Amino acid sequence: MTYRDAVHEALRDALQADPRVFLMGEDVGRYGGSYAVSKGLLEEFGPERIRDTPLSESAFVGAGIGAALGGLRPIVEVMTVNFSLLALDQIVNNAATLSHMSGGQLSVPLVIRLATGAGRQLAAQHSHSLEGWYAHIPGLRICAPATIEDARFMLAAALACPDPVLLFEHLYLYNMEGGVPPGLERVDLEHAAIRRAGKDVTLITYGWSLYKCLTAAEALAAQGIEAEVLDLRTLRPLDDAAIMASVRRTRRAVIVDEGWRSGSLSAELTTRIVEQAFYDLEAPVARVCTAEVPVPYAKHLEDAALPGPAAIEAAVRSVLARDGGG
Amino acid sequence: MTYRDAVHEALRDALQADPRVFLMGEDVGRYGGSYAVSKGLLEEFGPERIRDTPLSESAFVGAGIGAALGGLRPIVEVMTVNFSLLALDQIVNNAATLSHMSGGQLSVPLVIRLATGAGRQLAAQHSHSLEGWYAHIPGLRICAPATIEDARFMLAAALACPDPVLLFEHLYLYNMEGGVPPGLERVDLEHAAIRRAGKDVTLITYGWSLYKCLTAAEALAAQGIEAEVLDLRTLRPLDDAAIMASVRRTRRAVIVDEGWRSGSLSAELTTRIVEQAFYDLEAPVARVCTAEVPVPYAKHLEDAALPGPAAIEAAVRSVLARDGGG
Amino acid sequence: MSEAHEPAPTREEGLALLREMLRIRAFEDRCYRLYGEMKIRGFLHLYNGEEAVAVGTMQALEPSDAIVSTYREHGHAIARGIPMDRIMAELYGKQTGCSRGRGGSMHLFDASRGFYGGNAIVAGGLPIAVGLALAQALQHHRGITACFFGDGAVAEGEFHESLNLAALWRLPVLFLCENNLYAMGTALDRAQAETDITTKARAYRMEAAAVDGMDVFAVGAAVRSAARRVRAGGGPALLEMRTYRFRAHSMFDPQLYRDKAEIEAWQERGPVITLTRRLKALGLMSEEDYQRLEREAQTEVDAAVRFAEGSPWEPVSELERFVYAERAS
Amino acid sequence: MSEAHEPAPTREEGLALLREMLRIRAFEDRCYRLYGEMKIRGFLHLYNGEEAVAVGTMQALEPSDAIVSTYREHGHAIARGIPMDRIMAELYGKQTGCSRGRGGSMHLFDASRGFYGGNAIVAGGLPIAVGLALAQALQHHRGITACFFGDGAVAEGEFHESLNLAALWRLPVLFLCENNLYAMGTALDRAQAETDITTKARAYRMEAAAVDGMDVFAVGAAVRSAARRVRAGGGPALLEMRTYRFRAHSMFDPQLYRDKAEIEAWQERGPVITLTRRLKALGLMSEEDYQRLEREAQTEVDAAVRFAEGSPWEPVSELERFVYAERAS
Ligand SMILES: Cc1ncc(C[n+]2csc(CCOP(=O)(O)OP(=O)(O)O)c2C)c(N)n1
Ligand SMILES: Cc1ncc(C[n+]2csc(CCOP(=O)(O)OP(=O)(O)O)c2C)c(N)n1
Ligand SMILES: [Mg+2]
Ligand SMILES: [Mg+2]
Repeated sequence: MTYRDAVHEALRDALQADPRVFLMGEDVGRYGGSYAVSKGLLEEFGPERIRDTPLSESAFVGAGIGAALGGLRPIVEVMTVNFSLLALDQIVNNAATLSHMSGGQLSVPLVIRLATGAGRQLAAQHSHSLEGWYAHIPGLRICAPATIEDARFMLAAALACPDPVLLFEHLYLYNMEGGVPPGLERVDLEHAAIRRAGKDVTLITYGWSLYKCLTAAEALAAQGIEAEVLDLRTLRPLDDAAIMASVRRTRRAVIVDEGWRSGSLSAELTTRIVEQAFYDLEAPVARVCTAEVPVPYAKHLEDAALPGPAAIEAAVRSVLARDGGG
Repeated sequence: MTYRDAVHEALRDALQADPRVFLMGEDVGRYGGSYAVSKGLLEEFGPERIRDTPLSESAFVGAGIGAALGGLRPIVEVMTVNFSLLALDQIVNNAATLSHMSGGQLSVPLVIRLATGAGRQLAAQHSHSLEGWYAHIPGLRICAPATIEDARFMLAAALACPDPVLLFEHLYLYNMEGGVPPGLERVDLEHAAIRRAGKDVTLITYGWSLYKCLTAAEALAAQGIEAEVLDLRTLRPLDDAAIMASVRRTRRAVIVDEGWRSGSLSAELTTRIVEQAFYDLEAPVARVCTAEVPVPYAKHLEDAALPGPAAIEAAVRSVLARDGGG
Repeated sequence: MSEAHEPAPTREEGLALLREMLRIRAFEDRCYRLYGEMKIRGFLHLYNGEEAVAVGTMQALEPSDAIVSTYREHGHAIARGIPMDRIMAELYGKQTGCSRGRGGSMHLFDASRGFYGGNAIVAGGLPIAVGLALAQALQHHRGITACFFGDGAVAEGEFHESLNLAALWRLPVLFLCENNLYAMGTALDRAQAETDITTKARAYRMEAAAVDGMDVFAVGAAVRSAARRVRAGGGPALLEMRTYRFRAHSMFDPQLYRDKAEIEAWQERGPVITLTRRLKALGLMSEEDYQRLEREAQTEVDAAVRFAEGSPWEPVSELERFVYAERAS
Repeated sequence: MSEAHEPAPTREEGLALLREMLRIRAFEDRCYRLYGEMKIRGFLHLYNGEEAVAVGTMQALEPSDAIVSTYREHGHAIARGIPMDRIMAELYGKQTGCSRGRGGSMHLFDASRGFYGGNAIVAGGLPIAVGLALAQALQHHRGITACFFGDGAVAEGEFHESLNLAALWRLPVLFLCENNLYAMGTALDRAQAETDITTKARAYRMEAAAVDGMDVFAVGAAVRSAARRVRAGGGPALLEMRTYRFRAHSMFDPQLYRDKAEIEAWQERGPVITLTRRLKALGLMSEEDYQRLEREAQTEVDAAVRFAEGSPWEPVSELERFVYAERAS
């Protein structure tokens, strides 16, 4: 099963399980989804529940908010995070505020799915990694399913949540093959997950960068360095307990985040570690992020802009080299 | 002279000095500007150069980009940062990318002025402090004039800059009275400024929070604690040299930022300090930010949500109390 | 789409409509004073002059309908039946306010009455209205969604996207444009190349009509007729309510952009004064009746102020409550 | 607004137009192959079928005009005169590319030719075009701004805001809607309640006309006539170019949403084939002429590929260059 299949199955399950659920977005129906995730769903569930929308991001995201207020459980697909900028007013000023601003009378059980990330030479306007940026907004829940199991089951958890949940699917993941551990039938939105145990340093990451970290961790293991790899899964609210527990164990942290370095999630993570585990650190926290450039088209430039396993390894080694001063 | 007067004078100067300069935005003309900043300019410069726009944030911000490409020097007023969300696609996908994406053929000498901030009981949709959020975007320059002199002269510096510059004017500042130091005729966009010297702790801040910091610093001085107050002035790119120089001197930092705590500029600042001055710190960096709630209307709730001098003092004392562990 | 005027009102109908308009007028005038006394803070956008739109509309809608409103929504909220004391308490920022003090003047909510809030982002409510109507349609509800917005909102992209989406999907939305000729200080003809808003609606193949928004009967008739068709599945409709605001845009507006004479001419056509004259002329109402209605409205407002004054503040410990929902979905 | 067809072309004119269309066709077909060979990556949106729009438009515009384009802009760029080798090098991501390798297929730029770029956000170019036209108007330039966008863009809020702003301020923008009936897999009638795009333009009091976008003469005549009025200060205009894309939306599109038969019917009306037939029927072109034009186009494309292949990469050390501008403003 690919990640794509897993999201597809998650959608089917959700549509079958609850008549209030429907999927809406650009080309989710006849086209089959721009990443082919929803292929076949139109035939199975019909055009009322698999709704192709015009190119009107603000209106159909806002309509998702309204439909959620009206008792439905919309899944809105914004083709990619890049286009979500056009819907940001609806997301920030309405989805994120209505519960609080109405004194708890309303809630917005809306799920927004967005493809995210760079690496496919799509250039500056189509390569944003803004999930960490979205995580700044109170009232939203921000999730990044990185594994087949999360692709398979996070959607159900998001739909069961009364708050607006944004699911960021990195476009590099769709073709990834894998399986779901036998017996696993649900996941939560609350907890980070250790995807590789280690004692020397914690690599904190999410999304597609998880695999870059795992690759780096293998290479480091060959050099005798055991990296723990923590998959955040949910970027807002952050699972501070899991983060601190790991960092207290390894006493060193490297954050790997595809956002532009300045003001990325890596900054919030570093800061929380400093606030909560300063005296446990053996070295300053390091981070590996995207260079501060609009992501360029040419492959060699794009590669140079994005975090990669080599940069992760180097960051780990530098953190270990600075040991003992903390 | 009030801050409002200073911005007004800056606009007049700019319009007089360069025929390519014009001002455009909602109600900048007949209404006189929603914060009365541009009152009288329509009469002086006429409707070609003081252009009232329809409520079309995306179009008129984008038109500002196009006009800048076409050889003009537009000053676009987005009435408040809250409405800029509707123009975010233009700002992030066009203004910030065109120079790089065109391989340096184009530049976007556009100035966008936005009122920002909370504190006037305007509730969740009208109280955003998103300047730190904007500072995540490469290609933009983000400035926050906090003093009368910066209100008076930053606009000229922004207009002289070939890049898109966003000037965030905190709505609490407009009525502030003050003067410009005699002989001062220009300011830069590059350097942070020490607004109060001190040796025990550095308060790093910008905008309206500067005055909260100065108030707290006075109170702390009465207790024998000498706080240095650093006004960032420009939030992107950050003046790392000035920040580290001050922190290395005082060995302690408290960041005061009206953004929501998680993912605010305070996180980036903390992280840079950890990255660049970890071994100089006597205590973890502390931060005082806005609570993670859509800003509520009621005064007592709003006050509780926003950073205030008391919280700043408390943060300073806690940082000093933890001395020696760094 | 406009219909012949309905038959002359009965005394009962006439007085009921006037009563509602006077309640709003009295409420708004008190708000004006309370703002001066700093009891109400933040932005305050008063509805004086536009009462016929809210009252005519609400009496033509049904309790199961959904309402989406703007930041100039006191009149909508009162006419919809949200108790005045809850609204006033909200303007005081009290715990008993209809948004528990978190919303203030621009964000009145009452889920039990299908009142989905004041929205302070111009045109920000339109997509939400489309979604509420989608929920009504998919769930085969009887209700429709009425969405208020100003003439200023017509220039926003969200207007365009929402009208198209509602028309394309034939959703039960009634778009109600309160055209008071100004968006803050910007006159409609300085904001729109085409100032006839019904023309715009027709470019989405949407039925549309202009209505005298100063005439509560005309408003009621137009809304009833349009709502009937929308409810029957005829797709969305737009009504352009031609009206005028008597007061400044907000409490910070020196009104440099319009003449006193213009304001006075419109006040002469005001919804309260014209209905009063008409009912008297028809012999349906005496001056005494009128005085009584005014007194009753004042009494209600007095009580609302007392309620607000006497209500507790939300404890600061509750600040972060409701950022995320408490009940399961 | 449409005009009587201009007189029959001369041989010279006819061959020149066909040559341009063949250049684009040859370029696009080569891109298709090069994508398969992984020489070109990222998104690639080919222009086959729409060549008459670019060619007819560009020959009717002037060098001082500004062009704003989309992500399907190879044809616009070639017809505007950007050297094919610079474009091909860009698709290769080379330093010699017209955007120095940073833009790729969706972001071709040539400031010296007033080509303000491919824009990959649907409708994202429209506000920029309004601003360029504002600059032209305020500086009393002779130039106008031509802005391409697809039928899909019409649903976006930016379309609405931009058309209104241009019409309100009577700016010299020529809006060129390339209506190829689909936005990715979404047919126009599934995206728009009103599918006649000229009707929409008129709702902003803007002149508008529909044009047979498969007929390069019709396109040229319509653009010349509209541009003349726009240039003379008559305010903006919109042309709806009715056309069709022969290939998939991008290289990832299995085209589940349309029939082969539909594609074939449109191919039969294709701009290259119909002009070829017409010129032959008029006795203005021989089969040999045609073969020669095709050969020349292939030769030019071959040379462009060689240029791209032989060009250097931008050094990685230059990655951060141009994020901020180098020259003073
Ligand atoms: C998107 C957005 N831009 C700007 C504003 C500031 N603003 C508040 S009300 C207003 C005028 C709106 O006019 P209109 O829609 O006609 O409503 P009216 O106030 O006349 O009832 C403006 C510009 C806003 N609230 N939202
Ligand atoms: C704002 C935005 N939403 C979605 C997309 C994804 N997308 C790219 S092209 C396209 C279809 C556009 O169709 P149209 O405007 O008709 O142009 P065409 O491709 O037919 O030339 C879509 C949905 C995008 N690039 N930008
Ligand atoms: Mg108005
Ligand atoms: Mg199309």
